[in-house]
Amino acid sequence: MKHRVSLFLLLAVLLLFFPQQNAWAMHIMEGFLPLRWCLFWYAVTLPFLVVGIFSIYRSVRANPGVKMLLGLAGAFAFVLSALKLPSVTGSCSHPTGVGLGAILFGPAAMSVLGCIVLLFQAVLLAHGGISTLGANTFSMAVVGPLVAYGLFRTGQVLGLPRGLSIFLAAALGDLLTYVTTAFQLALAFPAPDGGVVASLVKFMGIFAVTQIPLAISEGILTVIIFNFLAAH
Amino acid sequence: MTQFILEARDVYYKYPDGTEALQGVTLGIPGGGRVAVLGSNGAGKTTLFLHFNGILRPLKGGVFFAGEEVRYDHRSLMQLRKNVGIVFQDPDTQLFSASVVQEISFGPLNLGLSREEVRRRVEEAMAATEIEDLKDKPTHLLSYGQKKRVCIASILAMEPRVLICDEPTAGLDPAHAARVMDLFQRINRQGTTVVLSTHDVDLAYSWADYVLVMSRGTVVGHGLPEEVFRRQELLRQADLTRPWLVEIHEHLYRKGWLPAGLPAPRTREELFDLILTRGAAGPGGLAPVHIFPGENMRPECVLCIAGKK
Amino acid sequence: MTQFILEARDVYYKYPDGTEALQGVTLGIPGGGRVAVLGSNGAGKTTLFLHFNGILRPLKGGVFFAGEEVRYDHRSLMQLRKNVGIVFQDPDTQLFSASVVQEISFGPLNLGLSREEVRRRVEEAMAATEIEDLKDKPTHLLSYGQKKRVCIASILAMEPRVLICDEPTAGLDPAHAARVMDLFQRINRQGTTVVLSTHDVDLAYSWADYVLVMSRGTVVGHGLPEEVFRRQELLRQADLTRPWLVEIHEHLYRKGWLPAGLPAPRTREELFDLILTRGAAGPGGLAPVHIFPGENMRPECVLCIAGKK
Amino acid sequence: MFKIDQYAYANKLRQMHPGEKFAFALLTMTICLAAPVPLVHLVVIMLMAGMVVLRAGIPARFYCKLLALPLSFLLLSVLAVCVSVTSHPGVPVYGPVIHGYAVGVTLAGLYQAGLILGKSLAAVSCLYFLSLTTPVVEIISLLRRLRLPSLFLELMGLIYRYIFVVMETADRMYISQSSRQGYASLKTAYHSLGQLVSNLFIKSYYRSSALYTALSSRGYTGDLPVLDNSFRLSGRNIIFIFLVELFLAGLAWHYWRWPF
Repeated sequence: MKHRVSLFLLLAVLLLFFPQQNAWAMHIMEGFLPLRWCLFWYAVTLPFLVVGIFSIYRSVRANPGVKMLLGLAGAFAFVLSALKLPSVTGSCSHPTGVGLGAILFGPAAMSVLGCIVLLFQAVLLAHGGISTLGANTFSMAVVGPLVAYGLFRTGQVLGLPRGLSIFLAAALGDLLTYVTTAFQLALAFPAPDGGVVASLVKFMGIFAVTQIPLAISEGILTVIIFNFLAAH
Repeated sequence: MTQFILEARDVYYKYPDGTEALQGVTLGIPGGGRVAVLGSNGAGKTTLFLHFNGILRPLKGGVFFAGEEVRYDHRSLMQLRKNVGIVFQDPDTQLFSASVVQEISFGPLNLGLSREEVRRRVEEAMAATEIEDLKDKPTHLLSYGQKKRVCIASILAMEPRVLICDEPTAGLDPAHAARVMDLFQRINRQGTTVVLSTHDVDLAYSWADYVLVMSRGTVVGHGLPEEVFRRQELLRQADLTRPWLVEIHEHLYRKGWLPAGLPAPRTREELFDLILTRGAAGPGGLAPVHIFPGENMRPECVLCIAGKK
Repeated sequence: MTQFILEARDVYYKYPDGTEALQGVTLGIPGGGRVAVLGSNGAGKTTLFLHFNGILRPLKGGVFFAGEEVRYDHRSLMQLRKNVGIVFQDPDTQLFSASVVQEISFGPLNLGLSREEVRRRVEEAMAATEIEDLKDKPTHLLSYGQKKRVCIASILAMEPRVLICDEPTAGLDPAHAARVMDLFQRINRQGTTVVLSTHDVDLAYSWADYVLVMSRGTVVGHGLPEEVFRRQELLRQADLTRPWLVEIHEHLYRKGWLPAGLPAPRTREELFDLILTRGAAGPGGLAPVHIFPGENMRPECVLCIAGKK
Repeated sequence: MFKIDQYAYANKLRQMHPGEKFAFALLTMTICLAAPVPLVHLVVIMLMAGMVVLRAGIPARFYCKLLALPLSFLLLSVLAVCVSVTSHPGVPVYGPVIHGYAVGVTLAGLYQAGLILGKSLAAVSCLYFLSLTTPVVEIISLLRRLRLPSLFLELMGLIYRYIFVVMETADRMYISQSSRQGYASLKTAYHSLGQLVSNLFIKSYYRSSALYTALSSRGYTGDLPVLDNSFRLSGRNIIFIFLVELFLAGLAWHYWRWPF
């Protein structure tokens, strides 16, 4: 274990010299996953999208204005992810909006909106990709929102202070998104010695340094946003 | 150089999307003045203002505040933004806070002032813009004209030496527009330099004491309003029209109804006064004061009197 | 009653937030007319327009199209929206598609027309608004004025009998505003009733053939422009000013420089023409045509000739 | 606002049928992903660069910058792939030994990393070809012809349209805040950004209801039917695409496992 720690430190030092750290590193880029894993994650994500589309379809039937609301919400989510977030480490990064979106719109709608937003990030900003869209949608628009929404609801049920449950939902939703990404990468590229588990440790180690402060930043920001929203 | 509080010297700017917004702008804003920057949509007015506040940095050339070139380090920017305040065109994108008081205190608090000082400034700014009664209202429930005044108050509270206002009367009805222009008059009288952009030539002509005309990213003309607005070719080039007052005065004067040697009137009232008292006199001579028929007389009577004269 | 294509009879409306936007509005829009609805910010112009299109339903009173009261069932609404099109003030809240062609085709497709017919209408609307060259551009790369014309085209393509436009010239510089007004002139000449709201009295005076003045949720005056704009008390009440042309004409006429019996000029050109040809004639008599000194003469010469006259 | 988007509307391949561009990009990408053949990847990178720069007329400098964009993710991830930690002395590892564990790079790891690097760049080139030459509007029209759910596509269209509007609003808010010193320190920056985001959300909400009103006045009752631009299929292009894909597939087949 000790050795793992020293490896972690080694990589941490390496990363400090690395110029660009941002949340977009969480998107698996085009062509990075082998074809069979691309198809696998598309297949895994599809049911969630279908459920999301049907749930939206029902809402639009009841109130046609929901379509415009979701359109603006998706645009808002995209813009949010393009904002510069001042990070506690001093560098700049981008909020994911995973927690915020999940709490505001619910996880079902978020799967569809998230998928579209990720597609536009690939096409307009060259972050992520088409072949990896399934995998990225799964981590950012399925797992993240589900975790965030679940935590927020649990916090409400347990009677935690609202600020704390929002913070936990946003920060952990963010963090689990990244864990999922690391898991996807580890599955696709198991280490020759130690297999998937060793590989997972490596990927987590590399991204943890950047993602933990980011998750905290995003948690704080989400709490601030909800305070303002409550004031309006 | 020293009489200019703000200066741009050969400023070039190109937006990341490739639009060449400023192409060698050189101009000076006289301290304490009432300056109108005229130009059609897309002439570069807003881009220029963003340079005056240090939001944009020129690709080439320099911006000077009170004779000193703006360096783009933290301290220099703090200093500049404290002294130059911008009111943007769309009030909706400027108001964030839940209440008017919070909104106005945003700028002063960022300057790191004490709570008492901030409170004093907020109250003063609200008094100047006559919005004390809106104090606790949420900003999104205000009318357009009220929002506009809250925006101006939020800049005034920073007590800038130069107040820049982008299209202050756009979207306002005549009565509200007049109130806003009155407010600028008062602010200017207290020593603040006021710069505003507009495409309303009548408004600029009546209000400003110095006029800059922009077209396609450069300054194509500047000077006193009565000089600038006489240059038809310049106005045409900048897609502007001539102010009513200038046109009508010129026509009356050409026709011989108004004497030469008098300055062109700057307001409607001045013009009508001129017509009333000076009209139809010989060139240069003093016009006799007519006994003017009152508003309540029937038009025929007016005609008879006028006809007999 | 039958001469009105749109009518509101004693319409009351209150927004869910409690704002009483319309308080007993009764008015009629003459078919085939060019109607300007004037009023300050918050007078209720936009709320009224939303009633004409069936978006809002009056709490009390009724809206009539072509003499028939609007019922708020699906068929009646579709019928109304087919015949009455609204161009909203902010193009960004109206354009939902990034493609100009898609945007314009949306309305006609909702009318259940065939694809060929829709394509024909889209092309006609683009030709009428002179935006054929924008066909391949996305709406987010268009200028404000271009977006505005796309909005107008998207309504024109529905071939409505009444075209309503909310503040068509707000935010446009004089050159672009003139182009938009020209467009409305052409649309009207083809038989479409055009209604627009504005607080630009000069524009309304020059363009409209019927004027409605609103203030605080009611209609406070209506009639021919030359009548309405003579009523100073009415304009003051509605926070409006008098048009330049009316003021200057009245002053010149009172002074006796312009003869009576002639209609007030409706455009700048008409006024200047009047000054040139009719000025200083006796009451009622035909003015002699003066040989007018050209623009190139020195002012002194002009004065001499004019003075000697 | 986004350079890629601007080029999509103004490039020399704008009038080519979007279906042809779409098929060309996706088929090539699939071959790249399926074939672990560095030569194929290299050929595709060159081919796409040629198509984008020479045929579509995108400036080479801009294209190079774009290619460098994903490098930070790529290098990080590739590092994770090729660095191994092992306690088995048999595996040749180049790197320091810490407490009996060798931390370093194996030859196989290095090869795998190189392969991923090439493959990713090739796939990214295909993505760039599509996004630099084909406007999003046309891609959505194409997906409509491919019978994707219309609700999904309508949402795509709305989101795409309003990304630009919301972005501009956010931009203006940011400028207005920074002109009032809103981002002068970390504390005020968090405060300002929080205000910005919540305000942006509220604005977006109001905008959505204004949009609903405007569309209702044009007869909206739940569907957003639109007319698509029509393009002409070109026989020459189809043959070209067919031949290129055939060539790439053949190359992949022949050099499978090359050079080891």
